[in-house]
Amino acid sequence: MSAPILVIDGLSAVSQRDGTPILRRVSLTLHRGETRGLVGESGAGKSTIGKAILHILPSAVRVTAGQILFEDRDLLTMPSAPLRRLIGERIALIPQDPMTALNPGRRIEAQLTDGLRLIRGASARTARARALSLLEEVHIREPERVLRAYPHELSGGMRQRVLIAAAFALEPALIIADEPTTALDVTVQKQILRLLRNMQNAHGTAVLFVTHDLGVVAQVCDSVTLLFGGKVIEEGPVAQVLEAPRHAYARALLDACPRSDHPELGLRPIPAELIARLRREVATP
Amino acid sequence: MTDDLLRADELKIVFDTPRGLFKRKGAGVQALRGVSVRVGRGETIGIVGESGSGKTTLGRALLRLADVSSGRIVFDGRDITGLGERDMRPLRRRMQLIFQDPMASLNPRHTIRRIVTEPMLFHRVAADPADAQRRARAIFERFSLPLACLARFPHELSGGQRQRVGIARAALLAPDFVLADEIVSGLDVSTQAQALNLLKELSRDLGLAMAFISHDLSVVRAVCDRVYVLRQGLVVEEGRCDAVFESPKHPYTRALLDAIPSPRIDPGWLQRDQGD
Amino acid sequence: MAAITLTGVGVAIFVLLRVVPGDPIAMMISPGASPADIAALRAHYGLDAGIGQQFVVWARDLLRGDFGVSISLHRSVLELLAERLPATLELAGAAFVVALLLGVSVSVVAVLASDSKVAPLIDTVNGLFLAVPDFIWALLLVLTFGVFAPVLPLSGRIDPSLDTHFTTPFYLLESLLTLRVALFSDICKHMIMPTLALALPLAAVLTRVLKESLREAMVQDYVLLARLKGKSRLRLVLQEALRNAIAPALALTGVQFTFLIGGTVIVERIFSYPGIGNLAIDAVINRDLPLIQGLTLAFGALFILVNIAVDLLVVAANPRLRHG
Amino acid sequence: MVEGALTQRTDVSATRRRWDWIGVCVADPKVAVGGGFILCLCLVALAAPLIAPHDPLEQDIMLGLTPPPGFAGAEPGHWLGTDDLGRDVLSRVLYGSRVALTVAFAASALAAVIGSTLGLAAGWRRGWVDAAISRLVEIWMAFPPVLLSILLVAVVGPGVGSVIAAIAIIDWTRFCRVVRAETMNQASADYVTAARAVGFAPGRILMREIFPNVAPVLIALISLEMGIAVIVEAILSFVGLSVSSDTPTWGGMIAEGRQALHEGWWILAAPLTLLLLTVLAFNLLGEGLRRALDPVMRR
Repeated sequence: MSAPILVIDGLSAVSQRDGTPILRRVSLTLHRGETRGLVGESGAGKSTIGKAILHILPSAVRVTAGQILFEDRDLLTMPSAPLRRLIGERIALIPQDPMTALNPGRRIEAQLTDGLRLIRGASARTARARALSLLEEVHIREPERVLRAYPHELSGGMRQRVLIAAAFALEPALIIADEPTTALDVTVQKQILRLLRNMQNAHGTAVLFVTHDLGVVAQVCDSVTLLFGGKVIEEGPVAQVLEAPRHAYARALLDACPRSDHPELGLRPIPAELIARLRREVATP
Repeated sequence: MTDDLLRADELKIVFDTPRGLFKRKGAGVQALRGVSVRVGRGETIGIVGESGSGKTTLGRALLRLADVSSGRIVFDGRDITGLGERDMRPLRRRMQLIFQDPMASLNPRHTIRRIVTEPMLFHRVAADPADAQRRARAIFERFSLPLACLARFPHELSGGQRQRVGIARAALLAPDFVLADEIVSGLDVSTQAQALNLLKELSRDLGLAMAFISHDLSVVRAVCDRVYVLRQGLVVEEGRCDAVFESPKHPYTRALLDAIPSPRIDPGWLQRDQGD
Repeated sequence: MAAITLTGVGVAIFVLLRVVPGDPIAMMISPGASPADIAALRAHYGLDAGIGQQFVVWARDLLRGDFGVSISLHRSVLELLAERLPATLELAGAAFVVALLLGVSVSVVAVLASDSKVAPLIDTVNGLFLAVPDFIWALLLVLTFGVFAPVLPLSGRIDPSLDTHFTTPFYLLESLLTLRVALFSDICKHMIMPTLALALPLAAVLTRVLKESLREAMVQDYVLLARLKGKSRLRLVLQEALRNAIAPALALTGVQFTFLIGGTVIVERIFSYPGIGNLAIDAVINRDLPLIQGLTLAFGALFILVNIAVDLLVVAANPRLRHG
Repeated sequence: MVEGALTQRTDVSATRRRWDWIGVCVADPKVAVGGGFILCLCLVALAAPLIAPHDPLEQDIMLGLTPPPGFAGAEPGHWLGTDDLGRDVLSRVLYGSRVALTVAFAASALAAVIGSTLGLAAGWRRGWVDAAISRLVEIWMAFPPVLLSILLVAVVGPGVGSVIAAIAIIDWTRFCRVVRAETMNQASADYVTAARAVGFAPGRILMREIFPNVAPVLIALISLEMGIAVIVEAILSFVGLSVSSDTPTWGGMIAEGRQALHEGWWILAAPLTLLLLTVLAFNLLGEGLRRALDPVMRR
């Protein structure tokens, strides 16, 4: 395997307000072209990791220890100006809600070409040409018309395509996808997942895929990190974690999922004792 | 069938689009374009569809909380399509509703006690306040809700607790029919499983008929006997859950089913296309 | 819509002046007038006819552009309006511009400084400003610049000793366009205090609303994405957030601007500024019925025009409405 | 036995919680400061004859225009100086609070009753009721409020009663607009659908489900309206239309002070300061109450 593109080592974060830990010595490694699922229920800390990488943590959260090595540079200790440039150019974000991720007051063209013009210093004409080819790449019909459109004129699926196009605009090495399909209908979700995977294969991009849906993980991720209470509970290749989970919590979570293919298997509530035991386990260092 | 508890024939609903300052009156949006459903006694049906399919509108219409443009709704052998608010009142106890957003569906200024006991007193399900409280406490224990919750306000509860209070409020009226509108879509899988199991138990114990509205087919399959697949205001497929899920007939149903990612690894799934 | 409201205003003012207890003629006459005088006066103003007929006559004259003749000033009401309205328009317009500039810049600063200690300070000061109405501002300014730091003229629109030869009643605009600097600065000096008195409360309201909607916009995902592309905070506020935040603020400013127009009445009074507000108080005190009707109608029309203008602005600022 | 004990305990806590909001309100610093000031002012107004050092109408031409202590020519015993007729400014200001507060309480109560009744009706019934009321509000608001109040008082004749009536007739629209919007907002919430699904009658839903959620906004608005009423009364007295000139009012004193600005600034400064403080206090109280009465924001 190639050299890792992202190495997170012992990352810890606390809430400034009451000092409760949000991440507890999280470590993970991501290689070029790999998709790693970051799963857990609400409060597990999965999106905090993505935010820490992008340096967009809310002011109430503070990183207390650890390293985030991206292409061998520690993002946590880099000076601010080169850091901003590095993140802008090499790391992209696909956010959860396509409804709020596009500025309602600006045309698609302006939003799609922002990065090209600001970071690459591209001219309006080259940026526009690049935007057109990006829209074609994400299979948008009538890309000319879409460039002139405002976000409210596009459907949710179309907007998410535009956001994927924007994420790939600068050929980043890493994309952080924060629940990118949670707000979409299932049929649209599948199209978007496929599009993302195909784009990623074509460009060799690594993806950190934050989600709560184990089904999505099974179908699109290569490897997975399962979190509970800010701590890594289990991690490894998807096949191993989902088919032969080692930790009882991973098994229980799988059993709780409703299964349309095997209705007799799913929907078993996670035993309260297990949750209580996990809480204690996570809290002890 | 004669033992249907609730049936709706050829429901059509047209919403008027509001008139704006610079807009002429719109033609109206057809939310339902002729939908027929029936719910047998003690039966749980699923109503599935993607956004814009009209599933929530259908649910509200079944309970006479939205006005229908044409069609007929029959509850327990009685045509309730044109019934006034006053005549509906005695029937209201028998047809209850559980909401998607438990926070919005509980009055923020009332205590949980008031929220769950007032309907019982109103419909004389409970003889007096003490009786109502006794019943509320019994169901709270059954739902593993702390009794202290009764004296609290909705915002002081957790999301899962609020959802269970919503279920308790409906169940305490001992209804014949309950409409559950996307009640687990905001919950984590573990809480979701807990709420769904509670509902399944209830319907079995009380002989409740239920209509379960969801966008999530796996949830519907887990709790429903029969299912209606809605698309753009029309039923495209209906039938027993096993039949519909094992061998869907309509291409849209196939596409929907195929689009559900299963937690079991299926290497070809992502690139495979079905339906449409 | 506007026509209906304006008609409503006309009917309301007409009915108010005639149906409420108190004879309109009794408001005009001096004590000791003979019954014959009263009857003559009544006939002169057409008040001897039935109320319906009176209304028809009044409305017909209005549509012809005949607003009647002022009783106390013995001049055509229309003429008086043409002379005084521009003064009020200049004052209200200046106040609006000042309020807009103040409101937008304070909001932008507040959002830029939202993590620092300056933000709560701005919030507190703005909270205080929100509570203080134009009447109190005007008097506080009078007290400050009239007594403690007497550098500004306390009343009027222009220094009477200056060469004042104007071809239009828009003194401020005309002196600016004809580049008469001394005159322009004198007019500005006269306008500073009344303008501030009117602008400060409006600026405070605007700041509160704009600041909130800016803060709301700043946490949206689209701002986050733009931030990741390396935009500075100032550019995030101006390019990404402001255009979406301005629409609700504008909509509210419309209502508030009509309050501002209402505020000119008392502010003009305090500064003896020769606008329609000051004129209106005199008209009421002198019980000048035709003048009151004309002025009220002018205020009503102004209110409606402002509302229409704001509706158009809100639509222009929001692409979602623009494309219907 | 166990069950009885349980009932009792939860009931006790419920009663306690029902009155909790008073404690929460008083604990809010804005309510404490604003409400405290208003309370003091009320006491001063009631006790004016007892605490005022002089008769507010007593003239003494020999002692005209004396400044407050600390300035050249000050006269002992006149803590805020005297006006051009030699009347004690402090005593006049104290007596002036009586008119101000009477108008504030009566006018805002009246405006609140009219406005919120119409606002509830418009927001709940919608349809033609809403269309008619909304249009009425729009027409009403086309009149500059100050001009309209002057007009009303001029037509009806001066006096505290007509000032109160004029303010209520003008300012009900404030209540109507806010209550209508808030009622509509609440009526679209799921808990109202839940109440409809239970079968509660529309009147009961409006009064017992919706109104408690509208009430905090209404209470805050009443407090703000009191501040506005004080100002409007001052404006009317300033123009000379409020009460007869031998009753001291803040507005009347301000008018006198504006005339004698260069001879005695304190004649303007004293009532203006008190007016400003009163308005700020009502605003502070309103804002604090809005926050304290919100069950989701408190805690």
